[in-house]
Amino acid sequence: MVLASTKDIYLILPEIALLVTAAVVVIVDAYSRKRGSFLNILSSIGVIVAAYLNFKLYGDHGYAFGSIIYRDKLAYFANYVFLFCAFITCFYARDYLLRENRDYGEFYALVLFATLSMMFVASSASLLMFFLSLEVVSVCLYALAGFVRDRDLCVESALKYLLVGAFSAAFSVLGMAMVYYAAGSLDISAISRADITPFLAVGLVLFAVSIFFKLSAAPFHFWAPDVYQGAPAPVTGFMMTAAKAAIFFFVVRFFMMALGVKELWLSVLIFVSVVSMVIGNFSAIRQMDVKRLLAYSSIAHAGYAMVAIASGTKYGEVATVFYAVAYCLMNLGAFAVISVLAGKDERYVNLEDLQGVAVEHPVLAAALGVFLFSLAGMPGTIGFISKFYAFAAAFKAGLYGLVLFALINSAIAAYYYLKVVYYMFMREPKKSINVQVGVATGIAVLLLVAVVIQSGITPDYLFNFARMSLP
Amino acid sequence: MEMGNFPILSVLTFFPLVGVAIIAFINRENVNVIRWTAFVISVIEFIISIPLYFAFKLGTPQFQFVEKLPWIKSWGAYYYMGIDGITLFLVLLTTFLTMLSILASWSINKRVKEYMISFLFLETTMIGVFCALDLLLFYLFWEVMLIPMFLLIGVWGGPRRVYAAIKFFLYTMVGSVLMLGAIIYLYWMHYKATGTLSFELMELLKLKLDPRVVPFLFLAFALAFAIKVPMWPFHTWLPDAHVEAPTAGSVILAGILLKMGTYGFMRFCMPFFPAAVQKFAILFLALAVIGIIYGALVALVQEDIKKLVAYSSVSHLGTCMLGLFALNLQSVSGGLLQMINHGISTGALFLLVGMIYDRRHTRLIKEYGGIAKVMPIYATFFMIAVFSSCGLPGLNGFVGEFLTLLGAFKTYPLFAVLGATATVLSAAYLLWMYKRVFFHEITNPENMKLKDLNLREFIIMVLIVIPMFWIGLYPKPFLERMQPSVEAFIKLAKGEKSVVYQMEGRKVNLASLISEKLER
Amino acid sequence: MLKLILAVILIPLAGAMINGLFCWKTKRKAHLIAVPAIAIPAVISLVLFWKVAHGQRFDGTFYWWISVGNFRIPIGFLLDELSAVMIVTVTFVATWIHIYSIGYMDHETDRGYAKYFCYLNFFVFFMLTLVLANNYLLMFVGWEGVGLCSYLLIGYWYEKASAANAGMKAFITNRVGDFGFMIALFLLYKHLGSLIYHDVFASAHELTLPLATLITLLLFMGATGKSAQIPLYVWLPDAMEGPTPVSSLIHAATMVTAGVYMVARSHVLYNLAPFSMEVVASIGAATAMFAASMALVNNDLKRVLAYSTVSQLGYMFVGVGVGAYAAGVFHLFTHAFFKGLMFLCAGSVMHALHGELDMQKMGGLYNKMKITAITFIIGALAISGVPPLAGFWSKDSILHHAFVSGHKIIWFVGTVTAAMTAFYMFRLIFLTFFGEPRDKHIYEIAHENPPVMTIPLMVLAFFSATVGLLALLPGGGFEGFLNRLFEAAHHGAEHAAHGGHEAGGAAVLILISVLVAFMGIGLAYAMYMKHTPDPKKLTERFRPIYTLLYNRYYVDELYFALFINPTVGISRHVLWKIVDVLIIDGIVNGVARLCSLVGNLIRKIHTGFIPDYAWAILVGIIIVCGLKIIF
Amino acid sequence: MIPVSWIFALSVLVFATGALGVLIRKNAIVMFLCIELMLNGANIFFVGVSKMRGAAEGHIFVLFMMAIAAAEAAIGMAIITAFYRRKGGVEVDRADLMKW
Repeated sequence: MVLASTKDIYLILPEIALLVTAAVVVIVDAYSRKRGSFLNILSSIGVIVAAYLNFKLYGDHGYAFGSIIYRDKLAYFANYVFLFCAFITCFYARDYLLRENRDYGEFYALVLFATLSMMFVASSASLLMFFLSLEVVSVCLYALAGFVRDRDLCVESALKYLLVGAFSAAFSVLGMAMVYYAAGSLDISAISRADITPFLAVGLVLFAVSIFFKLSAAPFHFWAPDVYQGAPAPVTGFMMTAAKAAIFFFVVRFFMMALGVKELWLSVLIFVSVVSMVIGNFSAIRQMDVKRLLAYSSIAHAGYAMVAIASGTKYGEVATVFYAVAYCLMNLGAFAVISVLAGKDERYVNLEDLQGVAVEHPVLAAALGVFLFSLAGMPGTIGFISKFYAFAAAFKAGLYGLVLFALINSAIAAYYYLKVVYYMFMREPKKSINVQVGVATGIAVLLLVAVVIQSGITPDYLFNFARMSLP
Repeated sequence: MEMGNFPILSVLTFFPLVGVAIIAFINRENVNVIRWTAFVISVIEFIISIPLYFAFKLGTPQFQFVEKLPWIKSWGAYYYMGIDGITLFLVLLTTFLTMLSILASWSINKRVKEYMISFLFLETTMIGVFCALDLLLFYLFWEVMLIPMFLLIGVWGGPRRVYAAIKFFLYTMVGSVLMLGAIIYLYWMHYKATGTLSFELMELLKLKLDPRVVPFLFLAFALAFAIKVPMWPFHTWLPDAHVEAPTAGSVILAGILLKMGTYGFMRFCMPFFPAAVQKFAILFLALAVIGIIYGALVALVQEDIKKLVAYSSVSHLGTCMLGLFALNLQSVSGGLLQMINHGISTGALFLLVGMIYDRRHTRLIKEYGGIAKVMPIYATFFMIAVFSSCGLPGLNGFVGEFLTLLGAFKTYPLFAVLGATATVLSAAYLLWMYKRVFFHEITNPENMKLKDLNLREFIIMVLIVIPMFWIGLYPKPFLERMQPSVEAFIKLAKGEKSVVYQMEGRKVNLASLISEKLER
Repeated sequence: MLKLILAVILIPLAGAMINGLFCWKTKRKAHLIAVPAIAIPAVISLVLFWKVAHGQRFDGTFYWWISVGNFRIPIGFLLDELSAVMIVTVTFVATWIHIYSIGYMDHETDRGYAKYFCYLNFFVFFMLTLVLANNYLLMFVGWEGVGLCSYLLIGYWYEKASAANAGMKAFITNRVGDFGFMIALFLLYKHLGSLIYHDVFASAHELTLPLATLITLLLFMGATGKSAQIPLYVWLPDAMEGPTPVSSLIHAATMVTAGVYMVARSHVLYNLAPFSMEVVASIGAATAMFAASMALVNNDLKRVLAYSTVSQLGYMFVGVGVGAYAAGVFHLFTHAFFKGLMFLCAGSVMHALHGELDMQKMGGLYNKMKITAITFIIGALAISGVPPLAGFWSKDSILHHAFVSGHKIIWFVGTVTAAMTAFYMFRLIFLTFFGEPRDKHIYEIAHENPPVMTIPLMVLAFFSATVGLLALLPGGGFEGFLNRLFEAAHHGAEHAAHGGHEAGGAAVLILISVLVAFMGIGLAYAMYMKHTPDPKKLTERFRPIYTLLYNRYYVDELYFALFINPTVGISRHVLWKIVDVLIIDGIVNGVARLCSLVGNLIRKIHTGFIPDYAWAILVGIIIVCGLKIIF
Repeated sequence: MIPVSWIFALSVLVFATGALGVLIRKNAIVMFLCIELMLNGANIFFVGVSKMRGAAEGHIFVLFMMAIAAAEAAIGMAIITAFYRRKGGVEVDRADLMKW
């Protein structure tokens, strides 16, 4: 028996590319601090190489390393999404890090490590693989959350993330053990074949805790506002998007495709979805910290996505995947803008501080406006397309009540997005905010704006891509 | 006039965006350049829209100038544009009022660039709403329209602008999300029935729906549109939005946006669910009549001129709704004409109020009195607008109002009689206001030195007064263009689905056109 | 013929447009446009009248105005005996009043002068549209149009609060009547499918009795507004705030008679509805007496004339109400001359006294203003029904018809009113022109007016004296001419009515009405020239009645208390402040506030304390497991 | 041989002890240790099931788990140290900047 065949290695080439890049980044960083400022280019190139490899592999199906990794179109599609998030993050984070005097290579390395783990999350065919890669992602994110280690908020958010995250992970492990006992294996295919005994069901629920946790779905969301608020803006952007997307892909693979949602999960999903929407939206209404506001909004978005998941149909799978993509694009953009607007040490994250930004920085404000309207689900942006399809899928599955609830919720949600727009556009500037927009950030933001709007008006390409990625 | 293959509706819809692009590259300090650019763009837009009137084929209820392109293929959504007798004048009204509004926005000095960008963007969305024949496309324009209007009210509005803007936005949004739900339902029902995905109006009209669900769907649509109209008791966003919006914003809000509600009833809500129309006719007629009387009574006691005009809109739109739900040729034609009339006359009133506000920065009636002496031309135009609004024969308001009530009387005499009280009440609140503002001696010294209209304002008013007389004296061109579509609407709303629209023979396809041009 | 009719209608419009659009150019010369713009149509009207007299009629369409399905309304004109009489009256009286205005309005500013003539021409345009229309809707256009001009002209001196109020009151009161008019039109359309006279009258017999009654009553409601009958007469006295020539033209000679015209025009419908006829006649009689009683004690020169107008309009409605349409229109015709004349005389007095209207301050003006006084006396004699002046013929004809058609009470009321009319008119004359000057200063400044004002007086006086004689023309005279129209549809409903001056009973009636006229004059002479009985003592004696009359029965106050104040009060305090702001908007904002409140509560669960978060996860797990196990 | 249910009971007991520690203690280090306890509780069951089935999977899994736990501990200690530096203590109620 060979430890790993060529085929195995071949199938994980993108990950290997990232791994190598990360290693190079660390080494370069270690030996030459001065060249640190070009690390973003280096890591971006690594991401592009990985994407290229992913492109080359696209269509090659099959298991790798026994039965723990399964590569299919969904996995490759997911890889694109993570790579895109990583690319944007690495690309613009440099401006942020330079401003904060934290231009350390670890940042890029951690992002790359996290990304490659996410890629494994999305293609894991075994709960073991899923859990391991998820933990690696988590560890990277713990570190990233506390990256600016002399900022109180950062440290606090890292601690909260660490403790609550590990706590919920422990439940997952227990759940996995129970599943292992009941199903005799941790392979997804084996579990899907097993009889559903109450023991297995409870095991699966316990296992799902870390999924709900990572999705920041209520009532497992409590860490999210604090962590998202405290972590450095680019990190928040990254962990809010890529990490969640990874979970979404796994959910599609495991809960929707393998297990089937209907009998097993419907009640849980509806409960979680409703509670997430309510808690997320209502908590955001009075929120004044823009990062925390978006954190609550992300909780609500988890609820909306859960609506699509609850439908459990083929449409639902497409909707979930597409929702994940849309969600990534919008939030990455929003946090990219915030990372600029927040200023040195992220002091200006309160809405009061942001008031009247539009007067001096109309383009920046307009870009944030686009992302916010997209989050609110205004037509013409990708946010609408994704939300529409998610609700349509659930509607088709007959979840009328849930959809109605979600629709009303999204109307309520519009309020707090408007509130941000109101502060930016409709108030007179209190003081001049000294904001320097780096070239990289500018490019990243404009790119994201373009994608958000383009995909909102002609979503066909992206949508078909997502749909094709599902069997 | 032969239009050839010219995709006039697309050009109309997206031409303002060209203006947006141009203005985006003008330095924000060049305020006058920006203003003139915006104005010229809107004038060109208006000129482009004029051929619609002449090339419009009479005697057919079919959609004209149709353009159909695949849009979101995987959803079966089309970029499907076309107008009929119902929308022809709404589109013309849009281009016309936008032009005047931009001309009336010279007094905006704050962030002119953004203002003009918002305004032109708004025009795109408004025309889109009226032209879209695909429900998803319609919904797209319908919702996106909120954004520029939200900004117009919220950034350039009065002291309580933010409250008004957010109220406007959320209120509309609440209505439209339910409509979205209903659209999704129709979409799936159509899929279930035919196996194809489609948002096309004509396709969805063919659906046979479960009679148990129809009332809910109807109400979901109706709520969205009723809020927009606004029907009593969903009207309270209107006074706030109107009062706080800048002049041009109020004009567009009253002139165009409210029409989208009534238009929605005509195009979607009622044709889709004839069974529910029958069921709820009395309810909606009652609400319409309550709106008429209530709006008028509340208008009577307003202290702010703009608020008065805003409540008068509630009353006038009630008349439109009365006409629509009475469902006969006269009432619906009247209601439709009344929509145009209201756009013109209330638009004119808002423009006028804006002009005096620019001078005195107050709209409270008690601040004025005796203005007629110092501003005779202004007073004259104001009087014409007032009488147009209260339906004096010979001016536009009368034709619409009379037809509406006449038709309504045929089917629902009681409601028509109650609705006709508006003629008394509208005269009361408008003339009382006019008296307090323009008559009496000038008591407030600040009013002594008011200047009469300048050339720009004079031109605006002359332009807007022309259609008042035109419709009042010779409404035939309007009515004859509306009639086939109105007839088709009535048949649809009465459930005679045999008269579903057919596609026009010739499709204008933008892509093929471009490729054709390239080949030459 | 269409061209001539169009010329009659459009020339005044053109005049109005020129003066309206170029008022800063025409200025003082506005009358050079305005007067010909009326005089030429007047001449054309005579031509048209001539043609009609020779049996020609016209009913044709200029263009189709509104056309939706089977609802088709033309801008079309009907010229027959009735409209021919009307246009001659309107243009003729209007011409002289225009001329008179040149002198009367000479104190106005340049722009005001042009504006005045613009409005005046505009009014004539609408009035002619009203009478020449061949369908109800176009009549309604004219109907509302004259209302508009009335509004504008009453409020001509808009800086005076009373004038501004009066204009508004006139328009809104009229709108109340028009409401009824409109409903009547709806009914007509609904049941007959047309609003064109020709079609309506041709198919009118299809109407059931209740329907015909309802329609005619609603039409009459319109008439009560326009023609100032009970209960909507209240605007007319206030309308005297306008320039006096306007009162003369609009609020005496022409516009206010539009209601009578309309009822006469709709005689086919009224003939179908006897009950409505009774109502019209009764309201007419009641108004006649009611208004006359208020005129008895009023001291305002113009208001007395205004009440007199209301009263005389009542007579006209009595006429048309008892089926004597021709008599009613005849009275309309003669009234136009003598009441127009008297208003112009009053204007002449006012002009001479710089706007003074209180009769108590006048007296003895005869010496200063002979022409005015004499012409006024002619007018007063005419209205009092002294033969052979105009009023005698027409009023007597109405009373006669009332009597012979069996409306004895109405006849009695009419006769008493005739006495009252004679009394208050001569009270006015004696107080104004005779006796001792009561205010020296006013007497001092009084002077006769220039010929541009006195010539119209004399012309109108001449006609006031003589037009009644038209009744003696062969072929039934004036009424016979009109009855060519009314008879055709009459079917003998009122067979004995016309030309009834020959019967013996008729002679008695005439004698009675002449007698009461002289009684009224005599009483006025006794009271105000000889002071026996002394009016002051009488006033003391009948203080409550006097107060009631003097305060116009408190009707205005009553209307305010019953309708206007409650409407405004309820609208402001209930509908706006409570229903709108508090309840509806309160709910809207309440929902928003509730969301905000709930939001604030919910967000408080994120305590920031890590063990709490762990607890939450534990609770979540329990709930989720529970759900899993239960469902 | 000890029945699986006993092993499960033991594992849950250990797990619950750990969870209780997290829920009631305020010291970050103690909490972290309690989480390790929870993980190990779960690991016991893994090993037990693996033993029962005679398969190696469970054992391997536990090894991975321990590796992960070690990594987590490393990063965890780093964070707690940083926290200590900024706040002067490791009690979690010192983390009170962010709430609501």
